[in-house]
Amino acid sequence: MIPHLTLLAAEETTSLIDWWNSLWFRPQSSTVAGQVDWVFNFVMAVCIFFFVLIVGMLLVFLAKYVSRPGHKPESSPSHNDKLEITWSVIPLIITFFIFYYGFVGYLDMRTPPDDALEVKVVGKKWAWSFQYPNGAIDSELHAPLGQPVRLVMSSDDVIHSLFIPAFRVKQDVVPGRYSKTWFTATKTAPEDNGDSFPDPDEGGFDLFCTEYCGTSHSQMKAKVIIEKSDGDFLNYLNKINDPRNGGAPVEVGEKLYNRRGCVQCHSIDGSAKAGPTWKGSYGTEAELVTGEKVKVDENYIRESILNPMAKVHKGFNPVMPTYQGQLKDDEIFAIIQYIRSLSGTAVEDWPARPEAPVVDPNAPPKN
Amino acid sequence: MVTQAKEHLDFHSLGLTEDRRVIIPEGKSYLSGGGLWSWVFTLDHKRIGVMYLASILTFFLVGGIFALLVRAELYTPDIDLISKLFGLDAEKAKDKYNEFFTLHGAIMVFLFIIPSIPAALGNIILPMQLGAKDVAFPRMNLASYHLYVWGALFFIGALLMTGLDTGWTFYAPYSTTTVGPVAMATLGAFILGFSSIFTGLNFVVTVNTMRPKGMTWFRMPLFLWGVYATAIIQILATPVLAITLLLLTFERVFGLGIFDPKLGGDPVLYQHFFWFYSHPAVYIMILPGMAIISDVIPTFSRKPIFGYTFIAYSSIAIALLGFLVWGHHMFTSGQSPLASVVFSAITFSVSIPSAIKVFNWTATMYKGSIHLNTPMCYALSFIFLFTIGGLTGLFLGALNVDVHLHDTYFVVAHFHYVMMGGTLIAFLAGLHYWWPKIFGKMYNETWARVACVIIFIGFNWTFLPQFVLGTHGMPRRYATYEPQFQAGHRLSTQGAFFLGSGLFLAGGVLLHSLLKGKKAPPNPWGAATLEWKCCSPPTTQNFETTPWVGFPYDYSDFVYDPNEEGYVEVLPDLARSAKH
Amino acid sequence: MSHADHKHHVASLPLLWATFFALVALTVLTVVMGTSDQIQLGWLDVWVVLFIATVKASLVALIFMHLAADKLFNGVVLVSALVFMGIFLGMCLMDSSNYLAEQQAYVEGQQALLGPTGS
Amino acid sequence: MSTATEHSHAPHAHDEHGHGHGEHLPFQAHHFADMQQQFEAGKLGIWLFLAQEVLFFAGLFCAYAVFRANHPEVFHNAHYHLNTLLGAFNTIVLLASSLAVAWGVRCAQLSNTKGIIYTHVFTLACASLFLGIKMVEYTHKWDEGIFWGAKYAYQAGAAPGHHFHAWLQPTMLVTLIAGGLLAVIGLAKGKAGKPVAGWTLGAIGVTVAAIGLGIIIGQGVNAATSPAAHGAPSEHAASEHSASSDHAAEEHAAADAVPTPDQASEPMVDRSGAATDSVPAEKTAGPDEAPAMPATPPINVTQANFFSIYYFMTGIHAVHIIAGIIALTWIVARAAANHFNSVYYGPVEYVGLYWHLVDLVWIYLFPLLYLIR
Repeated sequence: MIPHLTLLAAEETTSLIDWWNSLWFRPQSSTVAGQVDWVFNFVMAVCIFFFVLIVGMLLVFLAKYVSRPGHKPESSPSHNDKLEITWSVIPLIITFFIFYYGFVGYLDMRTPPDDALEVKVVGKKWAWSFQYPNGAIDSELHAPLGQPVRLVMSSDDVIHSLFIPAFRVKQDVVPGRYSKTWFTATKTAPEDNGDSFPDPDEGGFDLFCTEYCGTSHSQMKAKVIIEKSDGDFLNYLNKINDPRNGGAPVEVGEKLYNRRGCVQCHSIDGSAKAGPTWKGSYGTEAELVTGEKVKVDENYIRESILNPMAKVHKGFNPVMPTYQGQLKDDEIFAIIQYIRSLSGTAVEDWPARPEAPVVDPNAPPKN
Repeated sequence: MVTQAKEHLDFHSLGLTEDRRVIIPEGKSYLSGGGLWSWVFTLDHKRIGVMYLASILTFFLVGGIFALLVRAELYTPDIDLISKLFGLDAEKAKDKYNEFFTLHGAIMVFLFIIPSIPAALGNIILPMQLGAKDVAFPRMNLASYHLYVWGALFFIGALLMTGLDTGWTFYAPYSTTTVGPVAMATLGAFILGFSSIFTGLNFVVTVNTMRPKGMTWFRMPLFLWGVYATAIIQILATPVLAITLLLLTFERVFGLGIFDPKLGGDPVLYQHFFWFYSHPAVYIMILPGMAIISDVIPTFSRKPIFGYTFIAYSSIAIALLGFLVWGHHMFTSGQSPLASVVFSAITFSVSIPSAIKVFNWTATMYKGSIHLNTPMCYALSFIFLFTIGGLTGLFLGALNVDVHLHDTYFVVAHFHYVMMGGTLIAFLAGLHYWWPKIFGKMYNETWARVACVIIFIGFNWTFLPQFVLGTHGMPRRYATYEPQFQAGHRLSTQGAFFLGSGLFLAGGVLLHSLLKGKKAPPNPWGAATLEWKCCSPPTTQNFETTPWVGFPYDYSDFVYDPNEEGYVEVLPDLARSAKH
Repeated sequence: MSHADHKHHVASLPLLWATFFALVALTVLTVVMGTSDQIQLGWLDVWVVLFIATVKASLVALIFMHLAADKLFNGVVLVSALVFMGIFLGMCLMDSSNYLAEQQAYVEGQQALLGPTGS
Repeated sequence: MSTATEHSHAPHAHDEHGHGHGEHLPFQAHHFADMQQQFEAGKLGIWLFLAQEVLFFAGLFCAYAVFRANHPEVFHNAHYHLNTLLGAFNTIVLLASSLAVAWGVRCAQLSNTKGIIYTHVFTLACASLFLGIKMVEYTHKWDEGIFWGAKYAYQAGAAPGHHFHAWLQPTMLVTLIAGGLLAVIGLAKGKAGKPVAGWTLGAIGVTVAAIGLGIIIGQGVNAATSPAAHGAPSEHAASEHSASSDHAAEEHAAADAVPTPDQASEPMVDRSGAATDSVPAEKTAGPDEAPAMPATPPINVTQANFFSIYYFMTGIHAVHIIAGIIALTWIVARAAANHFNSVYYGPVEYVGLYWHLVDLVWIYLFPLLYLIR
């Protein structure tokens, strides 16, 4: 296809094009970026031609025919259908080409390859979260170099838009539906070289929200880290998949409380929500709907997370979903430690680990 | 200053006596007499137009102040100016910033640009160009202005309540969930919509039924063609905005569930509804601007407009094609790829009529005698700026490039080049062109031209850097930004203040002329359209007798009379009879 | 200018009555179409019902509103409004039916996520 | 300047109505050359206004079309809540009013002032009849908890305890009595030689009274088509304004009467939290609180969406009818003042055209809302 060929030739032969591109763009870092820049430059050439033509004629006419003593307007035809049709048809043909190249590039942008790695993206005021096939969630987007990545995006509140300038990729994230986009990174982001002048994309490609979404719209951004090899990516996934990398159990528990929906029903300030408050609950006696009493301890909490219907607290409806298969043992442990901390009970550090989990990045998502 | 020649009146060389001059009798100015109520409830299209003019200029000032505040805040990457200015913490200051750009956009679009040329200049000039005494429905015309005032009051109310932070587009579901007086602002826009519809309706009926004998469709001045095309859009597109905003208001207040996904609604449908109006609205803004330029360029080139019929048809073509391209605002918004492709293809077809106009304007100057009066300076800068604005539209029409550029500063720069470099500059051209007719005073040419040059430089200074910011990925509506973008933002902010000073200067020159200006002759520029065939300022009835209708761009009968410091029409018997 | 220029089309009374009865008959027809268990046209039904409505609307426009005898331009105004309405409806329908699957997938996906309680 | 004088007018500065041709008509505006031009201008104006109305309604039809095309089963099930007979009756009422208005224009063209008045008063009666029947339809649904969007609270078999239709009976009595009284006063004024005041009051009286008549007919048809009347305990009609204990039974009967196969399967989600203006948006959420669980469960399109569209479409249509009533009354008053004749009858035609458009919209609304297969 013409754009690709020209692009290749340009890369080989001249640095003028590089200079020109650096004037306008961040370095092309995805497979579609070259196409976008090619169409941009093609349109730019058309624009410069017409702009110079129009403004040039304007200036020439101005110089030649500006009114001055002794100068008179000369007669000339006030219409010329052939000329008019010419300057209607030629731009029409040119715009057809622009449309065609834009259209072809767009089809590529909207059609992810079948073997793409799927990452779920959730936008919420005002942060992004990325969920990998193994269920791990991070606030940065990591992807392996040269591997197609498909983003399946949804929003919890208003419309957001995911934009990675270096990849020339953008898609609105509309609440109430999935939006999809994809990219294949061809470069890793430049390292932070420590100089005072901020380069774009240093230490990870910029990812912006480009659909206005309220107060901190301008801070709803993330970094895209491209891992050099599949191995690096695997290591990353393993790292974030292990809750222990999040810090002390209490901190991890607090994050989980906010991220995994506990906050919807359980308060941490003693107030009543759909479920019992966590504040000061640890170690107390709870009365169940059956009338029997049970001590709120590690075992009771664990059972309530995995099988909420077994022992329902009196005064509350049995509405809690089970988290069986959705929370790892370490995560449940972390939540328990967090609940303990809310009751002033001493918290424990991570227990000794039996074996490290191994995760295949291409494994199907668990949920 | 450019030395300029006027075609001096030399009756003897024409072999004529002075009796052949068309004398325009002086009459009682429409401006004089009557108290406040005679203005508020006037049925005179010119008084209504002048009231519109005063209102829109006031709102331009308000919107401009918000623009400068926004630009000043963006001088540095952090949200510091607004926090310091209003003593707010960072979160509150960002909210404030969001309110500022919302008010800038909403006020400029709904209260300034849309009514600027049609409702203010159009109201004054359109009946006079038709040789008519008034528009077809003077009472409806007055109602249109009163509705405008009511709509504006709602907007101002929303402004005083603070917290309107949706952007001028009111996208659901943000607008249905945010705090702040959204319902008040949308109702204001709803009312303004009907004001716009009434104006458009009046213009179509006036042009259709009240053309004088001799003025066939293709002997109409191009300003009328442009305003007519605009009026078609106003009638057919604005009601869709009205129903959209009504639905949005009900969605917000009663929870209808048409647009809000939490209730089963569809936010993309809102965008379809909104842009079905708001894209044609772009042409409501630019078409009358093009129309003014089509009248100004031939007058100051002393040449008939080149390709009259092409320009006339291109206005109608733009108006009709403009209805088919709204989806190009939604290439990345979750619209289906099929719809995007269709809309992209049609979008390019709209660029052709615009290109035709630009080529024709340029060709009109060929072999002319170009008088660089202020309106012509604005017209030339219009061609320059609108060409940039129009050409950058090609980038945004190309599907894959638009995906990269959508919602970045490239778009901001593009539409400011079209809206401000196009419509505002054309509005200023028209204002300077008709100012002597409307108020009967001449302004200071030198200072008006200086203001024009400052505006031209300031404009490019402000918005050229934004193209580069956009291609580098600077998203719009950002209160804070990455330090890498600061260089561009700095330039842009400096330019904005330079531009602002130019606009203040232009305003000052015009206001000064009202107090100290020389009395204007009936026809200071030698234009051949009918509005110049009554005295300056006109009488309430406009014309003592219905003027003779000739081709609106035939300047051969207009010669400069140094005594009048303006042009007079000379009617040689032979020439006149030969024309029939 | 004399009164001869002011000639207006005056609709004849039998024509008005005939139109009215035709409209009532069509209304009865459409109600029968829409409620009868004998007549089931499946997907065609909505189009038949809309066709009948359009016939009725045309009768009202042409005869009651005098479009048949009126200036062409007034008819052009009405028809162009309908054409733009058609474009508006057509594009919105085409687009929304294309992304319907993404909406349904989301609803199903989210319900599955909440699934365990069986809500 | 021979041609210039040919179409120049007499100097208007001296005489506002001074025109080249000797027609001095009381209703000719000064800026029009003649009555013909004025009539053409007005007519084009009203047609453009109607074009505007078409696109105003286009938004609603578009919302309708999108929701119906994508969720046909929801719309099909929802339409069982509507009473087809009442809709059809209203269609015919509007068609009759359209005939009357067209007839009225004919009368005006023939300078038949009495004809204008009679046809327009009949039209007013039809308009109010329509609104009265609509009131019965609305209140009946509200009593079942069928509201729009977020407020939708219908549950088959349940009696949510609304008593909106308790207001119908008093409204009927008040409108009938007040309307009758106004009509009698109007008659007296007319007899006393004040035709304008007389006919205006009379027209308003007829308009008000026809609302009551509409309520009677609406309730009658409702009772006739409701299964409560066929066999079930027949206190239905009698219990309209009785003690609230009757309501539970009646609403139960009414609810059962509606064949809604999907009721059980329709998810009943608490929508009250979604009513928006009262809920402040979250303005402070730390970037760390990245969500994995949706804050609230997603809601698919349900009958609530159908009724949002139903109420909005019929509501906007009703607003147009009310505007039409005002315009028609204005025509009656002006006709009574003997303003209209074969030379000047523009306003009659313009209001007539507007009224036909209101009818046109209903011609589409009726099958689209009431006859969904």
